[in-house]
Amino acid sequence: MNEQEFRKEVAAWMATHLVGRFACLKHRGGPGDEEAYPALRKEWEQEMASGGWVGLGWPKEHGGRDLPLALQLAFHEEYVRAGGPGRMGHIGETLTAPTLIALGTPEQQRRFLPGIREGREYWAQGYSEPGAGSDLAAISTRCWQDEDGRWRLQGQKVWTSLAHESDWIFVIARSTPGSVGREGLSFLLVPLDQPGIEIHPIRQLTGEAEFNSVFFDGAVTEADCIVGQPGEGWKVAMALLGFERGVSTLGQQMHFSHELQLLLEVARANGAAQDPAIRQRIADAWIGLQGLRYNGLRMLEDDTGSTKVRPEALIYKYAWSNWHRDLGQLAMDVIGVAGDVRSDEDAVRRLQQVFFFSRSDTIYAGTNEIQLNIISERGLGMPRG
Amino acid sequence: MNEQEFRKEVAAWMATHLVGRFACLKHRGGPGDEEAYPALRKEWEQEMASGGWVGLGWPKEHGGRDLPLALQLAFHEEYVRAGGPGRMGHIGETLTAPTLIALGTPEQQRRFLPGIREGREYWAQGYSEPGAGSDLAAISTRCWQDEDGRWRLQGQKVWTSLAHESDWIFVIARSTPGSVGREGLSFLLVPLDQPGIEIHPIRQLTGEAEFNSVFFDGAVTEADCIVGQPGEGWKVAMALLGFERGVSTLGQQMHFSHELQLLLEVARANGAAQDPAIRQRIADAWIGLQGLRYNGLRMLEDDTGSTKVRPEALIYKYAWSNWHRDLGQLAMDVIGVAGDVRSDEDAVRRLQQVFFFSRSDTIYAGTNEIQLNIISERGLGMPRG
Amino acid sequence: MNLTLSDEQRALQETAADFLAEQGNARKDVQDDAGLWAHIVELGWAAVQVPEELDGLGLGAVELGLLMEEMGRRLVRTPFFSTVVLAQTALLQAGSAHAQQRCLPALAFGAQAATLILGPGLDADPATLTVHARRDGEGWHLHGEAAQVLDDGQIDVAYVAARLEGDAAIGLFEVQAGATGVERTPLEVWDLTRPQARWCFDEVRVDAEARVDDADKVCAGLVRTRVLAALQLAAEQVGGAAQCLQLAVDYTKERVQFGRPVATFQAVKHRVAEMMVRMETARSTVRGVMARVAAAAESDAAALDDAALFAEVSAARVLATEAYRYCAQEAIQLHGGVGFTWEYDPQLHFKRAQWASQWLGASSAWRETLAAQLLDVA
Amino acid sequence: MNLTLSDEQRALQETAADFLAEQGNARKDVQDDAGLWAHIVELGWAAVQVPEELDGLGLGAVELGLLMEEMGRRLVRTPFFSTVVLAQTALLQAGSAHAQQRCLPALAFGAQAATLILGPGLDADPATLTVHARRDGEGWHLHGEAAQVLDDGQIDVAYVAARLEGDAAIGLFEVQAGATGVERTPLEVWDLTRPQARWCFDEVRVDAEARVDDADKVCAGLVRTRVLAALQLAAEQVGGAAQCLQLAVDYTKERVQFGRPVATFQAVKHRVAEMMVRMETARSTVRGVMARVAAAAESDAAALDDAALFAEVSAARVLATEAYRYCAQEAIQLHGGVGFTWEYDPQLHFKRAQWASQWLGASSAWRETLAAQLLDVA
Repeated sequence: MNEQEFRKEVAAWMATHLVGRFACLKHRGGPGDEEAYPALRKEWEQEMASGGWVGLGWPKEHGGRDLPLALQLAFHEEYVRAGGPGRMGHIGETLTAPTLIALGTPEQQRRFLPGIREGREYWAQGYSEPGAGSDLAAISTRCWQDEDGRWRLQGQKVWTSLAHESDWIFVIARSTPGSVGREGLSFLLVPLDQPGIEIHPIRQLTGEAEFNSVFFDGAVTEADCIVGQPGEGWKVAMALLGFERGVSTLGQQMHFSHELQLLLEVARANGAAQDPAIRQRIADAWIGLQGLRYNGLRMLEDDTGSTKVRPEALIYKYAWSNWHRDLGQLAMDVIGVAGDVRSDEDAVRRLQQVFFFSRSDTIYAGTNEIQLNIISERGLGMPRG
Repeated sequence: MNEQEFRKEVAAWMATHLVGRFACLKHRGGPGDEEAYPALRKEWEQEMASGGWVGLGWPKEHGGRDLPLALQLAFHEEYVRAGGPGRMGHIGETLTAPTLIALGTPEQQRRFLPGIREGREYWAQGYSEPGAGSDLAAISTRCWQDEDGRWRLQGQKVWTSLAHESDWIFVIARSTPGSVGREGLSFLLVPLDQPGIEIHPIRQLTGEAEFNSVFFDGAVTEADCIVGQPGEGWKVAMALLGFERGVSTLGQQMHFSHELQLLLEVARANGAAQDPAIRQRIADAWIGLQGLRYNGLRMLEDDTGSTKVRPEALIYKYAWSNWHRDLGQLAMDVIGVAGDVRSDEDAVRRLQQVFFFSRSDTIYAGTNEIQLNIISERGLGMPRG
Repeated sequence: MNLTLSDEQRALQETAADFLAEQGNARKDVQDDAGLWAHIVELGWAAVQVPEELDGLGLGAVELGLLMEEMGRRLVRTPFFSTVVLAQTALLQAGSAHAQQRCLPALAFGAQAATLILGPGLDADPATLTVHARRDGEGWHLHGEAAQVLDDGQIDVAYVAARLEGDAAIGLFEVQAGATGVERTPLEVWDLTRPQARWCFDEVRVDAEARVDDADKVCAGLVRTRVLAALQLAAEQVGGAAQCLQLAVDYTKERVQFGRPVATFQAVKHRVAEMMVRMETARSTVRGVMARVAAAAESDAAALDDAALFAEVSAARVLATEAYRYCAQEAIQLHGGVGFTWEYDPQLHFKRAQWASQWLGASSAWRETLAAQLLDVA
Repeated sequence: MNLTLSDEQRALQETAADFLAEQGNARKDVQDDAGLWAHIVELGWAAVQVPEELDGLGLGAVELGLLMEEMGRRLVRTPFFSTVVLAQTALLQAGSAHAQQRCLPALAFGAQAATLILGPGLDADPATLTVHARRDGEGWHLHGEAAQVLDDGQIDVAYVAARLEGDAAIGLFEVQAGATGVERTPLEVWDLTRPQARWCFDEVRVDAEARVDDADKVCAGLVRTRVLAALQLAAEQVGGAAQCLQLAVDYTKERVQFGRPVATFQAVKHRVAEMMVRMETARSTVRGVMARVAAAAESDAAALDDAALFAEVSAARVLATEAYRYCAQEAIQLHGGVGFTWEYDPQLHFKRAQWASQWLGASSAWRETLAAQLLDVA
């Protein structure tokens, strides 16, 4: 399919569907704004599903469209350009589904993929724990099998985004008592709506709560809700983290570009655009975004057959999270004293969210410090400390 | 003595003595410019000695003037303000002499202090080794006593500033065979002009060579040329490093201030002063210099009786060396394309020296990395790695 | 110049540190604020810079700065900043002798809490003032709106800089918070420790006595007020930065990751060291400039002219602003996941640091004015 | 847009890397330079961007950029940059068809080495030009001085942008290095790999044929030359930054301090990681912009207008400038004491990085022009 035509098709669909009752969703949702219209955004997921826009990269036998990377990227770009809201189904579509397609049983695929593709079932991610922030190997949530084979869980996960809006959670837990590190972990699929699970919101610095603590107190899931073999959870988790760095992160740059446009608007409107120091920093922000963009495009380079480390992939998380954090600071400096007050203006409100919420960017999914360790060890062969 | 009067006295003396054949020395010498007029600068040291300006802080019984800190500081400020040249006798006056006064024998004091005070004998510092840059405990230069008691040395010291212009060197060497770390070191005073010593210039990135490697091949010194007991060298060396952070470093800020003035001149002359980005950076440089200055003044606060760490002293080396390095970069950005060419203009030449030579500031006397270790451990009680 | 603190100054500092460690209220209920403020007044802190002849303690910038540093550390939420650092300073610098005698004792002894209204962000440039005054017989009518005023709801009075209609001049007016025509609307702010309100003046009538400025010095006096307030704000910023550093050090010593305390990682050690370098440099500068300002105030001969005062304060202010922003950001980062939560203190400092970076002039504006001094004269 | 290199491009890159690892000459004797240049010409590298109809290889920005990256890594000291990146590009962008046919083949096959003279630091703004041309019958007289010209002593010819007297226009003139009235004075430069000379023009007489520009496109063409040359310089900067990173990694793995390799210290690991982040971001951007420029050159439809080209190149250029300066500085620091010596390579890159940051526009100038595009239009 021709990319230009495909882009037009996406744009046309968005123009005719992100209207009416969905119009208020434009540019809403996403990290820092997840509390905006969650119910309506689930309906929007179903609207997208009926338009055929979920599972673009999945294989056809699993109900996907098997589109090449370039078109997946084009979709994300056009989606964001049109103001498409933050995706409620993101974790299911881009983490659970690829994991099940790669490593799940045929039964698991039949059971779970349709609910994800059709926007009926929503997923949360159970990785981090209070004692194991950036250190997955320190997981202490336990799981074991009852006599009937059903799995039980005991422990606590934190930083589970949108758990209170989700139906299922995938959990990495320790199945071999006494095991340490990467050994003895299992990867389970667990329904959230049950007596053994309590979800407590974590109030973040903005005062809102889009993360949760999830407490498992003898929570239960069926015997066949394990991905991979018992004890192989680390392998599954690592595979899943690989999918996380996939093509959908490129759509992120369109969000960033939108935020930068808002910043330019505010600067023009309030006169900050005349401040030479601000001008230099705005130019740098634009330049940094091009760096992220070309870095992302380089990730799409074909290197079939090569086993080399992809430096551009290795640096990406660190690069974007710090860029985004700096953008937030720049935005507040552009807004000036008025930034003290929670704003009703769309542009200012969004930029304030960026400033405060981007504080988490350099922490979750591997802190800056962990990222630099990984870059130096995998990218440059520096010895492990 | 009244400080204002004292300052006037210094200024008057400088105005009447830094003239004639000494006039060419104004603002010359010092780190990065040590190759300027070394012989004439030694004569200048003798001129200063006859004026009574050497050993201001030494006790009177050792030929000093026992002036309070505030007046010593005032002297350094007025000296630099008047364009006083970089001091050839610096190491002897501020390192060797205080060490001997505190820890030397009466014989050593009688033997060495007059030569220093009168500008007749010059000293070099033998600390760093090729295998022990910022790690004094890793010293491998050996020393031992002949049957007649004389000390012999074998090994290599590096980064000895002005060794080729000096008469004596103090050396820390390993006197207990097989000892490691801080144990078994001795602190020796060694004459440089002897067959057992070779001095090789180290060509630095500017193409000049104000540092040297000093090779000891059975070099010899008298039995009584040891400070402290054999094996106590570490204690002596640490005491000496304490003197190094003394009041004379405050004169350094006057040099910095002079350099910043040159930078302002160049910026005004070539139009860089109109560039808003440069203006912000120049303001920051000035601000940073005030930070150094007030930090230095805080070091002079009286805290008699307190055993607290002095944070301002702990951070000072790191703060000034990074400020100075940034000043060099700013200077080159102000100078622009013309900075490519070795300049004959005094201001531009000096600023080019700052740019290139300040690369060593963050390396010698404890690299940035070592400084940050020390600050975190001593200043904040962070655990040793 | 001697930066050594006197025994009295040390004692004041220690009292403040101890008292506020106990009573500092960023985490306390808003209901407790009035009690804290009363206690602070009782301790005499609101009287430090009021001259002895007006029943104050007659102390100076150094003492006030020591208090501000400790209050910044504990994120104290009282009308101290607006009453003492803003309103008192404005009266001292721009007020008539008569007004000083009438108003300062009440502010020094807590009979009144006050705020100051200048241009946005406390800009003292007359062109930025948004309130106008029209003469009406012996009195005045005030009209206009101040979009963001520091006002914690306990303010009794505002000192309002207003442009005089039909005249290029400006005046400083005392307006009761409850006066007819004054409408105060609390704003939903990010930094809850620094409450703000919008003040609308709808033809507010005040009498002749309410004009408190000395017409000959009001313009320069308000500029000087702004500079002196910025120096005190810098002290507060240093206190906040110091507390961020303390929080980061304490947390990383306790938190275990990869089987060892986070504080043992060299990268973490270097980050807290860098925080310390910036904070202590700012602290040295703030204290030094305060000593200089205090010395100048005591001796006419050593008095700082406006340009020199501005330059010195710009150094203190920019170093403090940047140190506080840096330390607050790093404190969040070094806390990892919990640094991002409402329950841990770094976010409180992060918001205060942002607030402080914008009021009384952003760093880039201070730098540009300083650059003009350094570069644009012959 | 696809950034994947073709097999031919990969082969060119590998050849260049291998050849220059062997022959790169920053540490070799100046006498060897002529031989290296001859060898480079033999490999066809000087012909890459010359169109096939002029006997060139007809390749584009991507291939030239790959070569520049490798040359930057090895700090090659030849007239390649001045001949190919400057002079050829100027002829391609601003030259008349006739002049292109006459001059480019000689530059492509090493019959001549050339340089380009614009304003200081290769500024293309006509107001900055320091050479003037006066019509004299059919020919011209050139007069003036260019203070710093890239000129390694092997240059045969310069293309000189000169202001036409009595006319607002400018012309591009071919001047033989040995022409009567041309005085070249080598300068004592810090970066010895990028030699410079002062060129004085004392009533230099050239004939009509020597005016090589197309008058309709000379102004825009020289601006475009500058932008395209900056992109190639960015590629060279990326190569230099990559080498600095390599030097730092290699050295810290070998160097032992405190009983262990320096590379095991976390602070050191984080510093090299930070170098890698900046270098690879710059590399991604330089390669991406080159692919975009190359694609635009092949298809008129996708052609970049001047503003878009400028914006894209500004990103590549600023990222590369800052990455190279940062990496060179860090390479010195991570080498400790020896990083400061003549004998170790970091200083060579440090000087080149400084040189490169000033020519063809400093970062702040690129940013300001970009900011005008972003902010000053409606």
